[in-house]
Amino acid sequence: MADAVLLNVVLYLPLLGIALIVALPEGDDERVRSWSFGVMLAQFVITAMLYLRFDPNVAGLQAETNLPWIADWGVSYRIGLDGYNVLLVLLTAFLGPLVVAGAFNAIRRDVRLFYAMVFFIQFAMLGTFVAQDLLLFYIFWETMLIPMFLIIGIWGGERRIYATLKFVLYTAFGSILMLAALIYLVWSHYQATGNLSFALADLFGARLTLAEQGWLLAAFALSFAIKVPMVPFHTWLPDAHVEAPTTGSVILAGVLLKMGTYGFIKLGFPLFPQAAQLAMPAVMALAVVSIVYGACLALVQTDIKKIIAYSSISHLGYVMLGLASLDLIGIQGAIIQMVSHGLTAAGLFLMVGMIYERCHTRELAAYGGLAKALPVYSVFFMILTLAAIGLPTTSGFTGEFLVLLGAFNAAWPQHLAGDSVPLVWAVIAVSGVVLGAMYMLWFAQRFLYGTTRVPHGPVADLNRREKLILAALLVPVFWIGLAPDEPMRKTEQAALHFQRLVAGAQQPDALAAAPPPLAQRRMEAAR
Amino acid sequence: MGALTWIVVLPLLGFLINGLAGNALGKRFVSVVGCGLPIASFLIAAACVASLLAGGSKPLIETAFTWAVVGGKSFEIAFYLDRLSAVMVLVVTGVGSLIHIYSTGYMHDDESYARFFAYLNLFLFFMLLLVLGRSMLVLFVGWEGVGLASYLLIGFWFEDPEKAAAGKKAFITNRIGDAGFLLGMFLVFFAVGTLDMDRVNAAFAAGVPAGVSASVIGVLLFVGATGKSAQIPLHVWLPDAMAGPTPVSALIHAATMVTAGVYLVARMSGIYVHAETASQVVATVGVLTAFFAATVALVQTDIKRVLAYSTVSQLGFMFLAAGVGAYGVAIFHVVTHAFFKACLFLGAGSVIHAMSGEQDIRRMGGLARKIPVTFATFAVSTAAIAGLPPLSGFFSKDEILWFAYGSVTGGSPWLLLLASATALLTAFYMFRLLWLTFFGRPRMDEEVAHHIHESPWSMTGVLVVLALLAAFGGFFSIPQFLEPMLPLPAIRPQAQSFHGPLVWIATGLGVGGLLLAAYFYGNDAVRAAALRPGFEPVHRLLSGKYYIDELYDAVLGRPLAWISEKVFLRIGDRLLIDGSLNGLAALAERSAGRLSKMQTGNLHLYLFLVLAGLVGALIWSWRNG
Amino acid sequence: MDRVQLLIGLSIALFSIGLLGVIVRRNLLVMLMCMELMLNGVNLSLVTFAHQMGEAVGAVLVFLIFVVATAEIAVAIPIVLLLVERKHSLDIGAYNDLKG
Amino acid sequence: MIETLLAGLDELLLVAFGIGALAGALLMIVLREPMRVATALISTMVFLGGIYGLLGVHFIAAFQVLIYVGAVMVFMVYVIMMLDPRDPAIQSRFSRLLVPAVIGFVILVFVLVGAAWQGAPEAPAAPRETFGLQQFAAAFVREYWLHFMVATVLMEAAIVAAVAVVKLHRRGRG
Repeated sequence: MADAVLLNVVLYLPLLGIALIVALPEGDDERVRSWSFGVMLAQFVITAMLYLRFDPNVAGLQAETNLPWIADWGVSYRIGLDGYNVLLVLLTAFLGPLVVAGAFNAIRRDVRLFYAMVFFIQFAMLGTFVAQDLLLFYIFWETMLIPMFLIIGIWGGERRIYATLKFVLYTAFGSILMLAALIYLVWSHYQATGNLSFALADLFGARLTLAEQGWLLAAFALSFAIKVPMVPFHTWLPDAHVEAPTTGSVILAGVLLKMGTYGFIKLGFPLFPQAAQLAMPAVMALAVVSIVYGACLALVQTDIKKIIAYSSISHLGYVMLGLASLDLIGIQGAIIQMVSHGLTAAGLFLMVGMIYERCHTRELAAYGGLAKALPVYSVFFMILTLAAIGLPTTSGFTGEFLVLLGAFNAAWPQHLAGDSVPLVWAVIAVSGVVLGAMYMLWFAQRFLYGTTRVPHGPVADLNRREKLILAALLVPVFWIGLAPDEPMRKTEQAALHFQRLVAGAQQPDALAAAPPPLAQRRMEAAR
Repeated sequence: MGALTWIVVLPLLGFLINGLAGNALGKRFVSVVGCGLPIASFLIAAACVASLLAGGSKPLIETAFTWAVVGGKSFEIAFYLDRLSAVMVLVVTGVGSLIHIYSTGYMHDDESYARFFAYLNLFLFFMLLLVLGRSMLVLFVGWEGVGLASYLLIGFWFEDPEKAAAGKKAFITNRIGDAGFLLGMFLVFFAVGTLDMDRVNAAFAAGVPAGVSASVIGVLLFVGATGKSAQIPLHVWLPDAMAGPTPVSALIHAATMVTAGVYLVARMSGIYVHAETASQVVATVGVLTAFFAATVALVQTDIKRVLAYSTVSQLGFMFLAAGVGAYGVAIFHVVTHAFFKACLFLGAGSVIHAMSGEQDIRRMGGLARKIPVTFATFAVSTAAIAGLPPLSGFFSKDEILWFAYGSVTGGSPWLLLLASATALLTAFYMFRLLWLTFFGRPRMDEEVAHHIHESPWSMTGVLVVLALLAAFGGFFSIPQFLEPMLPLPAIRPQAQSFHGPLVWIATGLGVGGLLLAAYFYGNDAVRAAALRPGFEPVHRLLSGKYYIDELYDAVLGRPLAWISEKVFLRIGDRLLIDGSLNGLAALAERSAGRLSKMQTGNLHLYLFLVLAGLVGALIWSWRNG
Repeated sequence: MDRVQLLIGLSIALFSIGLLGVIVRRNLLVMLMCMELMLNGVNLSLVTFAHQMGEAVGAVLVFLIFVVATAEIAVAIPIVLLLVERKHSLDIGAYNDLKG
Repeated sequence: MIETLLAGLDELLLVAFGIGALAGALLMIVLREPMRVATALISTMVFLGGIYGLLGVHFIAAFQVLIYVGAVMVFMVYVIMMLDPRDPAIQSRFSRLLVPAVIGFVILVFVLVGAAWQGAPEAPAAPRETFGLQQFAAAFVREYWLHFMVATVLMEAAIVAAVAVVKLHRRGRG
């Protein structure tokens, strides 16, 4: 009960934060910054408490709040923590203070509005993660768009309008389809059982024909795939990243992209297990294509932010690969990889922001030899880079290793059974490790090594605030890298749940027992 | 924490102290921490080995913590000390400590002194993880970690783009191998359900598990080994890696890291004994690499590059031994090679130090009397690598030749022939190096010649110790020491009688190489110079290292960049995806433009349309009642 | 012809005349008043049905329509004032800013 | 006798009021001056109020007169007086769409009336007791309180909006 209250406090603290900074007098930017930071920090502390109190052995929801909301439609206000979201909630709350602190210097215009937007998006993201009701999830999901739109659109770079439009159109397009699918799902569940409910727990057992599942999964999956983003729905991401202010990029890479993969693991696949099973080879193929394609494109970019953006596509491909493996190790790895990418990509974008504040360009060719000019910066950058390409002892390794192990573990028996396609994908994915090293080291080499070239230089090395931000970021990077046991135990029940729902779904028998298509039932009802 | 853990952790402490606070602490403190902790590691390791032997060779196992538990399978961070890892850990910490001490002299005037020692300690930490890890996972952590340390140390002087590029090349090439290693590891995990190598070996001892093939695993793991140990086709990084400071070349690219591949094969011998094909691949690649690298070494003019190719060649020898089943012999050569090659590299460092940074042997000569200690130790080590008895190299190389010919598991005359030719070439190019560097007429500038001086005692002392080890190291009979866990293969019956002659052949090869080198390069290399015009194309091919770098660039590097840039970015992203989207957007805009003509702005018309619509709808609904 | 039919007919007539007025008259204020007439027509039908069925729903709706109508006129009048301020005309023909 | 006469009177009055309302509405279309149009509308409204009264829903009748005639139309009249509605710019009374609109109007009436006649519900045998203010109030408080509140909010928003628009108007002028 106390936990439930705490979770609500965590969720609504950002709104309180908005109220606080709006109440502050205009022009007092310093106070806006420090108060925002304080609220975010408080949020993180409470979330950390919740995380510590989270019992890894319980399979269902914890810290649950379940109140009727729109009772007539079966919509409830239901939030809670489970293995799927506990790490992501922690990640979101953890990045909050860092995001706020990272923008202390960069944002000089409309500071109050800016932090209000950061709080707003924090609220929406947390809400999306903790929502256990489909409609509630959808509302939070859509709400996220608004502050992101504003953050990029107001504080963004030169082509910000183009970038925001692309971002919003892409995501909104996916969302509309998801909304339609969601309503259809609830409706047909209601038709079949007479229980009108948007609660996820009820819908997991919804009985649908394979064709229905296929269409619904396609609608959900499109929405999520755009958010991930998976090739070929990815082109909004580099533009959005390049035009977004640092904070926007950090939130985007740190948490927002995880919405897509979270959607897949929490909703997309478990809601439509039979169709998901059949779709897995395609998902796997797309995931591997994303890995390779993102890496290849990262190799030829000349804009620092674009390199990291394309690397994100590649890294999130690993997450999808882990999910598609349907192997417990792979699923666990996918969850860890989500968190890991959140940390490293957020860190790299923060660091790009730091150098951009100093040198006012993101053109890679303008830089060189920063290791000499900015040694501390370079050390942090190198560590984060290496964490991103999955060097052992960092979180990236844990994620990639488990994902690849899981993918291989799932593919080899199929290979023995005569189907070598998954094995080929797994092997290509492993080779993605090489590509990752290529683009990241190529990047680091041109950026950090060679003759020293610092635009608008000489510039100061990192100050204390920046060092603290990055040092704080490295703590979980190494924590997950060195001792992933603790976080992985918290997610294990969820991974088992996912595996049981998706991999355990009966394929052919279920078909016979499934109810007839909706149209037919409606005709019968009409008679 | 147990003793094994301390062995590993101490260098890490050194890394943290020197890395975080080094610049503030002063060079003396950095030296004490940087050298003291590895030495402490060495002492603890020695004590552990002693207790291992006292305890009847029962392996010492120490579990540090559980890394992760997934689906009932647990990944543990555990350390494991048996005879094999005992040998490796002593070499790593022992030679490692010596090289640390040497570095205090060599790097004395470098502005990044603390950073250098931090990296060296970091390397040692990962190397110890590699050799002491019980699980393949820990081994892999060390495996990648030493790659990282090597990357950082090769690119230590990162202002020079060429050196940074060399570091990158090393890392990426290693990663290619690592991908193979990963796949092999996954397959092992699938087959056995654990990555603990003692358990894996035990499982394979009971027969190859269902569903996997030992040879596939063996080849995959060997792909990893080719990356780390610079075998064909992934050997390209090692010569470039000589861009790093010389002690680094000695420690990483000669004595320890590059032998990790050999260690891996020996460690996983439980798999390789079932994998005939894989073993053949190992032996073949090994002997080809040995021969190929030796030919390239013939014409190199950079003192460190000659040594680098010689390292590649010697590693080939080790794999040859491992490939024919003589794992103990391979490890034996690892050890002796660590001694003499470390000594050679450090000696080269001393030469470079004396020559004010000059590395080209064409501009050396006549150094023997000016830097006598360096010369003496260098000469001893050269003789050792050439295989002159009774120096250490003779013993290990002789055994390799013997098993390459005689082993029932893959030994053949062809292997012997190639290996012998390589041994001859090795002796030849090493003595060529010795001659050009230390004998003959000095060919350097006046100014350089004026500055030539013997290195400080911290460097020469280390050289002397290593030279002694290189001279007498052959008397530690490692194969016998390892026999209980890595039994040597039986000898083919028809080869039995050949052992005696082979000793003479091996000696003859070494002496022959020496004499040939003396003939061609004595008297200021006039004979070699005279020979050269007749072999111009061959010489160019060898100097160009068979143009393998260029080949890779043309076959892999450029196509990748081309596909990424031209196909994926231009056609995929910009044309297909964004193009179709922008096309859609443009279409919408155009049609919207046309539709907007309907908006006359006349309110009455709108309202009339409302009326018309209303009427229409009513009529329609009336009709369809 | 019974009473209900009569009243419904009247309500239809009022609504239609209102609509006709909105379409054909050019004076902004007259158009507004015609809209009021349409609302009145609807009100009448609601009251008639409520009366016939003997239920209060229709009346409640009528009441709410009163509120809406009042609100509408309260907002509309200032807007008209603003528009006239800008164009100096009540002729709806002057307001074709939305022309595409 | 007198009862039937009274009932007949009732019916007669209803028809008379209806004709009055219809006449007012038609006048609204044809009259040129906005003030006269307003007068016609007011008369229509009053007639409608009479019809409501005859139907027995007195409070609606009262509201009709109070709110529509008393508030809305007075407001309207004020504006007409304020704006000098004899706008010389208005050349013709009717838009160019007069003919098609009239045709549409005729069809609409035809269709609607036809629909109403065809689908008219069977009148209950005996019209139930007309509800009074009491039932109305009770229904309001018990069932429709939320709607009422929403309407209130709307009203409030409208007032705020009106004030805002006027303020804008002032600022624009000043």
